[in-house]
Amino acid sequence: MKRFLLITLVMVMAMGILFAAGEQETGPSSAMNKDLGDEYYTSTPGERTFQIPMTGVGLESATDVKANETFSLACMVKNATNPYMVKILEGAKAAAADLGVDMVTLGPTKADSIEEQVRIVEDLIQKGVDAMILVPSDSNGIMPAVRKANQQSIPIATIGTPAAEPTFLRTGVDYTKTGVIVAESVAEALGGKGDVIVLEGAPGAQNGQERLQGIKDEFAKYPEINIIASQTANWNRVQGMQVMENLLQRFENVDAVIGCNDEMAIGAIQALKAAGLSDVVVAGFDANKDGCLAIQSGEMLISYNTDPFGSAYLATVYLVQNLIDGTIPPQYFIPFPDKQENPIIDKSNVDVFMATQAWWL
Amino acid sequence: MSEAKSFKEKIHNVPPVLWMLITCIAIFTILSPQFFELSNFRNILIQAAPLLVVSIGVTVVLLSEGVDLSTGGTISLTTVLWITFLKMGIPITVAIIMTLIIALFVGGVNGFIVAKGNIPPFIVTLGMASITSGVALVITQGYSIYFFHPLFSRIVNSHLLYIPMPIVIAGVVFLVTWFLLYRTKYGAQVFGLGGNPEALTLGGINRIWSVVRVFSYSGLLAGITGLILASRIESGNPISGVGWEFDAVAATLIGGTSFNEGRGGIGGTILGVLLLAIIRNALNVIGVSSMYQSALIGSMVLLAIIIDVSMKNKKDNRIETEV
Amino acid sequence: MQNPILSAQGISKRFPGVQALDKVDFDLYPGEVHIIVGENGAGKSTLSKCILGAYLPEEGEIYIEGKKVSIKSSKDALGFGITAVYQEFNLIPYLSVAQNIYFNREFMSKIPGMVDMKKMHEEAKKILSSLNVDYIDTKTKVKHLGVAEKQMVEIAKALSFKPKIIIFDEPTAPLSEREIEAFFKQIHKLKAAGIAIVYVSHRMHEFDQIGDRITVLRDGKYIGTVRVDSISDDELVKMMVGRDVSQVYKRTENEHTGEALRTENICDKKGKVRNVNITVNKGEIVGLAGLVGAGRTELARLIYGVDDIYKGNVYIKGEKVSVKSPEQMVKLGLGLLPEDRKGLGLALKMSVAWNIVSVSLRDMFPKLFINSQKISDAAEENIKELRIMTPSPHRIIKFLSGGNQQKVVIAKWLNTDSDILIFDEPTRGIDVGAKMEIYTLMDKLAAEGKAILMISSELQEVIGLSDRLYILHEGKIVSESKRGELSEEEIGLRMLTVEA
Amino acid sequence: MGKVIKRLQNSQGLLSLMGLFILVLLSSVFSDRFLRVDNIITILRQSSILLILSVGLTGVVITRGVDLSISAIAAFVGCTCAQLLKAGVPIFFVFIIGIILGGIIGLFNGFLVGKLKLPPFVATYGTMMVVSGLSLIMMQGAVIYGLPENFTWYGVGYIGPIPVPVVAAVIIVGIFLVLLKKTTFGREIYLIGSNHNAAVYSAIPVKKRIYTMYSICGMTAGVAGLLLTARLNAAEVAMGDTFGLQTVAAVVIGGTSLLGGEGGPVGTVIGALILTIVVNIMNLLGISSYAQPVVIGVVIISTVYLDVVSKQNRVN
Repeated sequence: MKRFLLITLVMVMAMGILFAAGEQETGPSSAMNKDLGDEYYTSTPGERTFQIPMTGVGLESATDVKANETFSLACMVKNATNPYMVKILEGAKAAAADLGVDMVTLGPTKADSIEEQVRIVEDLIQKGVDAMILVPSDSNGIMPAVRKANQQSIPIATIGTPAAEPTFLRTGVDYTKTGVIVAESVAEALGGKGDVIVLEGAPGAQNGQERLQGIKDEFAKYPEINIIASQTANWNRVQGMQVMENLLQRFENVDAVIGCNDEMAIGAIQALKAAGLSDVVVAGFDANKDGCLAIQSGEMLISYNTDPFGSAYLATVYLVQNLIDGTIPPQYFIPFPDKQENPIIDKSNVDVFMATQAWWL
Repeated sequence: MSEAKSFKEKIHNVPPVLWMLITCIAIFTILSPQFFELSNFRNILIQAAPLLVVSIGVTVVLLSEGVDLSTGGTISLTTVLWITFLKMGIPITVAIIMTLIIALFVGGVNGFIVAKGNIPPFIVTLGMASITSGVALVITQGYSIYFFHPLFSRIVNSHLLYIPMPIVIAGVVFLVTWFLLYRTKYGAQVFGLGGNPEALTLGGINRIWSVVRVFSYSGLLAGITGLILASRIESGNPISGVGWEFDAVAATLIGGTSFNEGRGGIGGTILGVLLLAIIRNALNVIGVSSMYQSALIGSMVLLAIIIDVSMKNKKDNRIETEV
Repeated sequence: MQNPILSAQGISKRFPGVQALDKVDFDLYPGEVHIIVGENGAGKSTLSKCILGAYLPEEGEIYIEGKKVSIKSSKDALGFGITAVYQEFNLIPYLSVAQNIYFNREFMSKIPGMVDMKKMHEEAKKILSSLNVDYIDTKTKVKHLGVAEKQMVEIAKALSFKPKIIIFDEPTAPLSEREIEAFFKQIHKLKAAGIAIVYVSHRMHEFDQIGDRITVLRDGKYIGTVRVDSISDDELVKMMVGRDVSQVYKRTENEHTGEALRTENICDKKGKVRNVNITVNKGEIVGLAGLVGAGRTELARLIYGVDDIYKGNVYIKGEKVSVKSPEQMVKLGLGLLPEDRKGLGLALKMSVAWNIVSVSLRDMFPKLFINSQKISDAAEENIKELRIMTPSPHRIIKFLSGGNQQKVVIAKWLNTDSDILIFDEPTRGIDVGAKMEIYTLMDKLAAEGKAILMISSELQEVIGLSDRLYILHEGKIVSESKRGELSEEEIGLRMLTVEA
Repeated sequence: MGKVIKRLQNSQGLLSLMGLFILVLLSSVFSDRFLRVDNIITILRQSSILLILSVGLTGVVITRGVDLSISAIAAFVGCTCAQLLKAGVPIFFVFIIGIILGGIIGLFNGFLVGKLKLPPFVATYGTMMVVSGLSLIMMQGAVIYGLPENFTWYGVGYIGPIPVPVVAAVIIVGIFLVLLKKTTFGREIYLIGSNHNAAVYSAIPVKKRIYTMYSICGMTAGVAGLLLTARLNAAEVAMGDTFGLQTVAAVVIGGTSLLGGEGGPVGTVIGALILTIVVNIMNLLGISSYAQPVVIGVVIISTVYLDVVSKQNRVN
């Protein structure tokens, strides 16, 4: 046993030394975006003051841009199981078809695996794509891959979760901000006081954590609003329902539930219905079909349209524009949908949204 | 024994996975010109390195007639612990050693419970996977924690004599394991555990410690994998190891190591890992949509194992007739 | 004469329900081969295990070279220079021959922790060549060796300890005749080198060739120690079984009416069974003798449909059948009681009752649903009929003695309406009393008109019970004889060679 | 009375039953909400689908196998059937098709294990990947919502005060109890698991039984998938992921040995309840969802440890 310990210890040491050995690599190159100045990156998300090269939102998205040669693009999302992610892929494909370019759509086979995402980007570089749309599972985790792409001067657009260092473009929504907006509406509906339950996204998922942060930050402004429980339900309707069922056993009084996506919110609604509670305020995110139906029927208060389809469409258009003539977007983060597109869905606009702006059929 | 027969023998002894590997490379090359490029093979090797490290540990466990499903959890935990230690300002070498010792300990606990209570390793390591990944989540509170150290890029991007560092690390692990397995008495004990535990007791060996050694080695290698992964994603991610345990077991089985009698070895595992890495890489390079990838990879894994098992059965019959 | 190197006095060992050893004396001199005989269950293995430190006797003393010692583990035994070659091999399949010989005693090289493989192979080679088996490559994995070669590796392993005493437990059981001869040469060599040998066996014809003295045990009791050259086989058997052989094998006279089972030139794929023609008639017990490896069990497996027939035909009650599976053969009225009771005959985790009904279950309950009471009743009946010693039909069968387990295997088939039964080594590893009961039962079955094919290594058993006897040698039938036609010696000779 | 005690002592599930009892006791001490009727109904409802999956698995584990693909089968069947429902196929046929579909996939597993002699672990893992891949291809990432109400009744409805899935689970457990303990098929399954070779020599058609057992396991997975879909009023590819290896844990906690030949559905019921109650009480106590897997892991290991050790003691 002693000798075995010795051997392992030596191995541990050797690994330490091995890791510490080797040559220094030159730092990450960001040659592409060098000359754009600070304000390009620091521009805060807000109301857009410029025109974007596309019209419409959701499935109505369209553009006048046409590619002058068949560029090869790729779109990589976090997983292939979540309809939200699949809509991003569809948006990218639709845009590619409209623009006349090739689009490869990929995602890790193990849902949300950042390491596999890095691998996929490496493989795409190997494949020789001209530009990429990424939905990183994690801002920092994706960086090594982003740096490699930068070295090859492949422009990268991110949707939702950005890479830790600015890339060619970031679009989609700012998760923290969506959290703030929805929480604000819920606080308003509660009259500034009440007990709230939050259903979080998958553990380890950055976008979920950011959204949660936004919600917490906003509620911190209301001393009489308590987040009585905040539990993960893995973005998933089943778990949303089960967690909610359990929480209802624990708490006599619940005034509001925020699901960090509509799926979990709907799961919660099902649990609430089963428990015979009908006056609980429920809010969600993404404005997916069931979410909208729930808003229509009054079961849900509000959702935030995060338009995966349109976001991917926009990202594709910007990338192709850049490939055609080197156009740089006016700012690094172009939020989409922004106030112009009216992303906050409640009873007042849900019918219009479902008729003309939805990202689903 | 004539020359001709020994050649035939050699052909028979080539692990089936090698044929599969060659076939796959041929098919993928036809399907995509970018696949058969030196830079892509280098890419594949670098990508395969972490899986190889953890699979070697799992192979050792399988040779001892165990199974380790906790490696994924250990990997997640290691990435988180290492980065947490670094954030606390602990010097990097010390942090590495501390992290690896914890990984070793996790494996040791697995082994101890398995051997002491005679509990199926399947369920013990399953429970341990739940515990370790839970601890990783508790430490990070669900976030992925970011830290940068210049060593990270050295681990993933630098070269030693033109060989990329991840491959060097995997190579070192392979060689060390090879020596441990085939040149020390501990290695002989691994085969003993798998092939004839009775012989171990008669040889005056404490079976419990043997099992503990085997599992802690697997834990250690999962830890090293975690370090490579953390360097690759420059962060501690509480879900980074999800699914690795199954990949490692699959690679090992594809490589010809079987669940009983201590048959197999780490050489085959290299081939198994390469096969998995090549399939994944090629599907991406060819641009097969992720929708189809899961089903394709699953079928390939099944096919590889069906071929391996049926060829082994045939071979067994052949040997029996020669007796 | 010298002093004994080992002397055991008044050794007693109890197991739950059995007095395995009852005040047994035993002594051993350097350079002698001391045979321990006794029927199965007489305590032979228990005695050797006590000497080896695997069991701790409750009573009695062991002296080594005159000093009283206490042997608590195999490690202690090795310290006193005692080692063993086990009946069940203790080799590790995927290690090389050299690694197996020096398992956990590897030669260390100068680099700490590393094994000096070169030296290990050299030393292993030396031992193997001293045994005249240089053809075994020390680098081969044991898995790929034949049974005899494995045996040699076991012996080499034992010798590598440089022992003073080696215990052999049924060493020739897995060997072919040629290999046995070579093996005996090794024994003589070891004797000449002054090593004391304990030789546990029941193969009486071997004793003259190698033994010096014989100690007889019966039912755990010490019966006596005799010199090999001073006792006849009959006397020895009498010592072993405690009564006359003629009483043991009693057969009822009955008529053999019509053919029940017949094979026509059947062969298997591996060449272990070649063109075998046998016939078993109703009401007849047919013996099938032959050495281990002669193809007896393989033949049974072919007829029973476990293995695929390569060539030839099987006729059941005169009708040709194409053998597909045991299910089909059972439907046709054939049953097989396998040789390896624990491995093939019984579900050890399950109760006596479930084991008893395992074959007949679907006949008892053709409508899928079972009735536990009916099963218990059926089992009770069998238990009573066969005098199976068990506290209840629900006892887990693992805890029954070998003889009772074998009775359960028989009971399994009594519940079916099989009229052809193949008994493969029906009395292996069970005590004398149970043996007699099983013989009586077989006789009764034959009298009822069932056809029985009995495979056995115990010659007396075959001779005593069979109406007709086939002898199998290397997969071929070399002799067919009626009851009493051949003497034991003649049969023994025919088992070994084709001529004579 | 003495007979009952004796039988209990011999029963494999005694320890897990005690574990369950202690767990319930502790839970009711820790939280006064635990023993309320609606909480108990919640627990039953939550455990019902896990239970249906695990009971099917129990049969396979008794043959000394394992089936890692059941949650993938459930998801696949759920997705397929949701599409069929959307296409207007009558509910009755959808149920039949779903169960048959599950059975076919199970049969494929049985073929890999029984005929090709693959280790069940890896064979069913491969099937899992293939089946979930097929679901992905079929669904193209979509989620199907808004199923007919007479279908969702099977998931959310009540029969008297008892939720329908609970009733379904009870019926299926009952069927398995009879199947495994009271039929020739069941006893042969135990024999096969206890000693595969002895089963061959006892003229049991081992391969056929293995095919059948895996098929039945696939069918129950199909039923679980249908009920899950009805309960969610939706079908998506990842809906089985929640159950994953929990099913194996439930079976093993319930005292069914991975080495085959022992255990049974009753133990699995206890196992599934233990797992569900542990999560329920942690939620009632407000334990962070990050810490929950740690507790679950400890529960799994310690329950199985105690179970195995007590069995060994009983033997000695």
